[in-house]
Amino acid sequence: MPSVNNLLNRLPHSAQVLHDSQMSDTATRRDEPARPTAMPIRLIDEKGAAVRGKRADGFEVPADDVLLSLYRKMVVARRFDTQVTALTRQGRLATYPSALGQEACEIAAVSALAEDDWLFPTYRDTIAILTRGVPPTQILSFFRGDWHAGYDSIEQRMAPQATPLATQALHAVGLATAAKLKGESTAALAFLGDGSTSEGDAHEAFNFAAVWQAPVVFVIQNNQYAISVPLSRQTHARTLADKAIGYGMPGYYVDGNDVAAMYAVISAALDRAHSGGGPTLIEGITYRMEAHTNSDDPTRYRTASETAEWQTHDPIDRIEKYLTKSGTLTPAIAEEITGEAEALAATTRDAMNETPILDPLELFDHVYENQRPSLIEQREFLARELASAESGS
Amino acid sequence: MPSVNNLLNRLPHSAQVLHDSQMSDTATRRDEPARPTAMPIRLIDEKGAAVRGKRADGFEVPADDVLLSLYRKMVVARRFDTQVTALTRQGRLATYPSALGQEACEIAAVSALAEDDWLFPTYRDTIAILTRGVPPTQILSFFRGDWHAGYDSIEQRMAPQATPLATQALHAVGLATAAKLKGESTAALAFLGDGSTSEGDAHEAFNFAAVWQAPVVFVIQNNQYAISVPLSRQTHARTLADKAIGYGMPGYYVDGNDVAAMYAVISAALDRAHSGGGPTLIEGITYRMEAHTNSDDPTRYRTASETAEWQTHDPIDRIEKYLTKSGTLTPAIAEEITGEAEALAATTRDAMNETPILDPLELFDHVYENQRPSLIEQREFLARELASAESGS
Amino acid sequence: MTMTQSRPAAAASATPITIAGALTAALRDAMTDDPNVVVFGEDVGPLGGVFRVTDGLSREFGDKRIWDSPLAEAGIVGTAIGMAMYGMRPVVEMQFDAFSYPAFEQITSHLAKMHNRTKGRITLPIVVRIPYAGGIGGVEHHSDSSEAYWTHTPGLTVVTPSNPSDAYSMLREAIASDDPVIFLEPKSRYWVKDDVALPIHTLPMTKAEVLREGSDVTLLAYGPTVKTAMQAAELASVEGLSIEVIDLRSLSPFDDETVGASVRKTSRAAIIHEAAQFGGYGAEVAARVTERQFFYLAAPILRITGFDIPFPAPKLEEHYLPTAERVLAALDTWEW
Amino acid sequence: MTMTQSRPAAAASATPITIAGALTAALRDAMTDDPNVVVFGEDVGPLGGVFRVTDGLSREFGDKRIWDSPLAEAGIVGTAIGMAMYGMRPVVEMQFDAFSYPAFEQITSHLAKMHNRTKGRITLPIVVRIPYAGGIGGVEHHSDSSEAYWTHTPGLTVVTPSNPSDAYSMLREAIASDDPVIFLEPKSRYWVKDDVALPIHTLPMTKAEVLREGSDVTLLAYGPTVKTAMQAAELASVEGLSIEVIDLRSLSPFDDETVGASVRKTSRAAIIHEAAQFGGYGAEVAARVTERQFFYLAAPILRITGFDIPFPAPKLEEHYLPTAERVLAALDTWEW
Ligand SMILES: Cc1ncc(C[n+]2csc(CCOP(=O)(O)OP(=O)(O)O)c2C)c(N)n1
Ligand SMILES: Cc1ncc(C[n+]2csc(CCOP(=O)(O)OP(=O)(O)O)c2C)c(N)n1
Ligand SMILES: [Mg+2]
Ligand SMILES: [Mg+2]
Repeated sequence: MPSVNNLLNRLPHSAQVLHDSQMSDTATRRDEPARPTAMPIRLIDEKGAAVRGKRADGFEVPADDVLLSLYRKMVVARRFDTQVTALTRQGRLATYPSALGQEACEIAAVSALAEDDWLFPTYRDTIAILTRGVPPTQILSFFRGDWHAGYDSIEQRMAPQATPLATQALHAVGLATAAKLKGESTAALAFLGDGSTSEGDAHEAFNFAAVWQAPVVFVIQNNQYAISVPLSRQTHARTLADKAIGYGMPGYYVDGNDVAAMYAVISAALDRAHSGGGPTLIEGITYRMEAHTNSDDPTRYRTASETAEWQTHDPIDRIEKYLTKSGTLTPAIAEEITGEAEALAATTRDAMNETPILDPLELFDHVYENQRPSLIEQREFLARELASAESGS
Repeated sequence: MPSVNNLLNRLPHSAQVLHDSQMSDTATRRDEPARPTAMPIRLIDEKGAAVRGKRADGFEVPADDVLLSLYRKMVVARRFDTQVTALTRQGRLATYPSALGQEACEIAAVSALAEDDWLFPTYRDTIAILTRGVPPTQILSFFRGDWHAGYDSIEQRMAPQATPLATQALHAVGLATAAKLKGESTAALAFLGDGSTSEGDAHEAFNFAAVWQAPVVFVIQNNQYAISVPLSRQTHARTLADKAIGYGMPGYYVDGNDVAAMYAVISAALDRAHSGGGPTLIEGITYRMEAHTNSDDPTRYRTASETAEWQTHDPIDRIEKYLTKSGTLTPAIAEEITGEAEALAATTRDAMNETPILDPLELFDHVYENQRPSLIEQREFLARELASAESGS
Repeated sequence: MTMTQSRPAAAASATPITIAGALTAALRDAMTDDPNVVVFGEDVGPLGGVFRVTDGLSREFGDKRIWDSPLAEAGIVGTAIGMAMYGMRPVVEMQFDAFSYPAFEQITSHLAKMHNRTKGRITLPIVVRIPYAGGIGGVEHHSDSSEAYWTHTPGLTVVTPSNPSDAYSMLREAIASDDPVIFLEPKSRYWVKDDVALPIHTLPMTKAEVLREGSDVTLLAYGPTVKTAMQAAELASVEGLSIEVIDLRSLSPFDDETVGASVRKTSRAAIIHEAAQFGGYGAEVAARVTERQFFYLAAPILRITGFDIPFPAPKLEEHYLPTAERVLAALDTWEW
Repeated sequence: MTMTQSRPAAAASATPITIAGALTAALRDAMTDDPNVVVFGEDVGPLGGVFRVTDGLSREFGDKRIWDSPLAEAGIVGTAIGMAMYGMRPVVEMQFDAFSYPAFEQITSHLAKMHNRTKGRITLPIVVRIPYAGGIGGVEHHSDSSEAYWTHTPGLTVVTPSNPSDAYSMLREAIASDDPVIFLEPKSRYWVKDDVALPIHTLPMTKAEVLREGSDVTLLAYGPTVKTAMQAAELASVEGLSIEVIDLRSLSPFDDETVGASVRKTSRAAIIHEAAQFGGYGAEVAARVTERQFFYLAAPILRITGFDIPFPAPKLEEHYLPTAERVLAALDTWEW
């Protein structure tokens, strides 16, 4: 059983560094964790061509069947996302933070996970949860406002979607550490937004993960904005991936609209996690094409031309081009995928057009595992009130 | 008037980085902030010899008169520190966290400050406050337990000593930013311990400082322990100074027992701060020779031989050797300094042997600037209680 | 909403204004009057805040006076403290109630204590604006009522307006105060309109206000529940019950005088709030009013509050929030 | 300290043990019984914690079961939550009361709410140990009583032992509970000794205990003030006043039954705590007991508490802390 405090590859204690003033400047450099590259790692460019050489940083384009599967999921997920945005505009949901434009990050991450791995999503990552197999109604009951969490976290190995920013990153580190302590190979993957990296909890999560060498992968979806606030007001660093250096963990700066690159880098990080290699920090450069949520007004803080420009870097476009060129994506398959996407959209519409039956008395039933008398009293109070409203009407 | 959000030297927006896949790997590298060196910067070694070349990282040994002044303050401060530790053992003070062994960091930092600059000290940094000119009684009233803060923070331009770890770093950033907004050249210097860098507030302070380009200098005194917890349980990074990279600010890894190096690096950082160059993160490698506080038992977590080993890197020894060799430190001057130190120790003893007269009713007088009726009532309650105890006895 | 008699009748230039609009006006006027007033927080700049309370100020004053900070609440409060130490008067925004919790240590251990620990040498004239409470169908963490955490913390002043006039006047007073003020904005009431002529000075922010006079019961409310109390009073009057409604306005300090006088007159009182009941603000109100007026009370002080559960999801919040009907039903439980 | 009649007389093997020692024993036994129990926090490893509550456990169980975490309280609670999601039962330590504040968001927004938001699918069997309150001459931030912050937060269970037997029994029960428990340890009482035979099972941790029977007044106390209450009762008995002393033990839930029965008997009650009075735990006690027992009460419930000021510096804390004399003086303010 590995020890949480058995630190691998520790540097010589700084005391020792001090002792030997004859030491050469490089003598203390060890095999350092991978540092983020100068340019974002990219495997497939906007024209659908494979990228090799330095820009690929040693990573390889995944096989066509893997890419086709990623493509399929992205298309389906996007259709779902636009459907949910539409339903929200129609008032079916209380709110919906769209991931339109971020499909490469979302789908790559969730597809790279092993079955036993855990995902720690935010409010932004609904399509990742969908892609991992949760039925739309269960996911959307949160945004519809039925209850706070709609799917079975334990069964699905996915935490409820986190709203308080960066808090979930610590949960991921804890869970990964527990797995490590139990000698199991489960890893955890936590999504974070660019803005969330400013929170103290993000720092504590990165640091605990590195010190405990927890099998966790942090995927920062740098979609350029935290609501209205651009990245330049969030950090002065060259990249968010550079933060990895300050924790002594590997960091990767990746083209987040390139699903091949995201998948390759995240898979490698998960491999490392599964085999005791500790945590990884990955930044995917992407863009939120939609408003922050339906109640946001992006015209107040960004230009239409900026959004249009990003449209040319669409994550689905380029993989579509690549797979079409390679002959893997045939018109027949494309049609089949569209059919799948439309079917899901229809199911989702139908599900959201139903009015859920909610029991207000359930409000009192889950506050504690050990129910307390005062809550039973309050439950009875509400029951009486509901009954008298019923009889009164 | 400079704008807080007018970000200097911003990198090209990551969107642009994405656009041009033809860009070479190095094209996006700008003039990056100084990165921490491989070995701690050192200007004077343990034998009292000047260090040149790479190890000095371009810094130069300060002039002899500066060094002599630093030496004098270190000797006086150490005498004060040992005196206070002794008084604490005798029960005169409630607690005292000694800075024995950390004099180079403490004195270099406080000596590098301009008169208008602000210092944000922790409980550990009593000797820095002393060296900046606060009378012993005013400083020690905190540790004696008279009141929470004993000196006039506004007049002295020093915040009260902070106990909640890393919180003061944010105050320093705020104050420095206010000065910048007002167009004044005031800078702030915040001390932090190695352990405190793990707190979320440290991260937020570093990040706000970098984004706002605040004129602030963070001096981390890496004394190897947070109470009993060694640095290896606090970070997995090569150095704490490396954290600077993740914030896009200059970082310096310095021999914290070399007062010349600490003074040179901090002075340069303050120069930068005074002239609009933004924040700096400095790590000084040092060692706490005493227990964490008088109620700590270091034998539980470190060996006597480790402490003895560090004794050979004593910060006063080497500067003494250097100045003696150079002829600047004559026996006469040494004697004079000892006299000064002993005089201060005597004053301190005398002061702490007096019993302060405290007015319990003052407890109610400073909670608010606008006094409220309920506190006047409570004050009267205590006044009556005190009066009846008096008359009862 | 019936306005109090003590509030001046709308002047000739009175125009309809919302609570949000009144807050914007207060910020604008304070920023105009004093160059040391600065505003920062998450999305308060070009966006104007998620509730648009800072709408237009960024264009008007520029980014040396109002700007978007990095996304970190401890950082926001912590840097505000440093700025105040250097003579500024920061007004910061926590985007939603529950997102003030990361700043809890900075607020309780520093903001609240700095004046006391330095014997007043350092004053922290800081306003922490917090949109609070429910009623807008927000998902989890967007509807908390956090007032009891702040009111239990010595050193803080905690106030909450319930109408546009007070929103303006109290925010101006909070910004002008040399004590740190937690300024709770009832988010479900942001869009309530009154005819108001700005600038307006209402009662001092530390005073409660009798909004409606009555002789049988004193209903104490604040922020979002003031409307509930007024509705209940209206309904009750039909049944011949005369209810006095007091808008507490200031949660810390508590206006013992105004409330005491009312309770001595009516001999019955109830307090209404959205927060959970256990250890909620109503506990202090009930305890202190009982302590002081015990022999005037004909019945125990009632607390009509949220249940002792986390704030519900949007579709269930109607069952949680105190309503006028629930208030009246509660008054019925007294033996009369 | 007079022990209650309901506690079994010390068995043959009873030995003198402190609260700190009893807590250590409880941790040791829980760790022995269940491999999922892990302990971490600041300095809990080789040092054994600054109060030595984890003394020796690191040597005994090794660093896979108990270890020093990085110095960050949100990190400690946040990672404990993740561990609990994977089947562990973490017991974490906040080094001093005020240093739990950085963890406030993790505690209120996650630890307290996870069970509810997942309809019980995720349980968080986590114990957050917090040494609290004053009386040890600690410098600022080392003597806070934070209980009211936690008891107002639905989803948390909050308990506090006042003697070695309860320290052992309640900590075992807290660790065994599937609900998150804030376990408040009265730091000024760590070194109080009783003769106890471990392991011991006292009352369930959610029940209050009548420590001393009496007929004239009910004194409610918890943690550090239980001793104060017992002393006051002793002094009062000399003057012929018969005081019943109840150790609340559980702050949330509150044992209405035990307290109600006592107050109906005595018709007078007072609550003693160190925390500031305004919005303190005593407010809830006074409010709820008054609500339920109003017509049995001969006088308002008294709150004998700290003042509404930040906890004083060491040399002045004696004037802040409630004493037996202050309790008796307060009882004298009642009209009898
Ligand atoms: C602790 C906390 N503070 C503030 C908020 C309000 N808020 C919700 S989303 C958001 C922006 C988040 O930006 P980012 O992390 O980049 O994620 P994105 O929404 O872009 O995916 C803010 C400020 C919150 N949810 N939690
Ligand atoms: C927020 C907070 N958590 C915990 C503590 C308790 N504590 C006081 S000093 C200390 C260790 C600090 O270590 P470091 O930052 O390295 O400073 P040093 O004492 O070595 O100078 C701890 C844990 C505290 N004061 N504040
Ligand atoms: Mg973002
Ligand atoms: Mg240290």
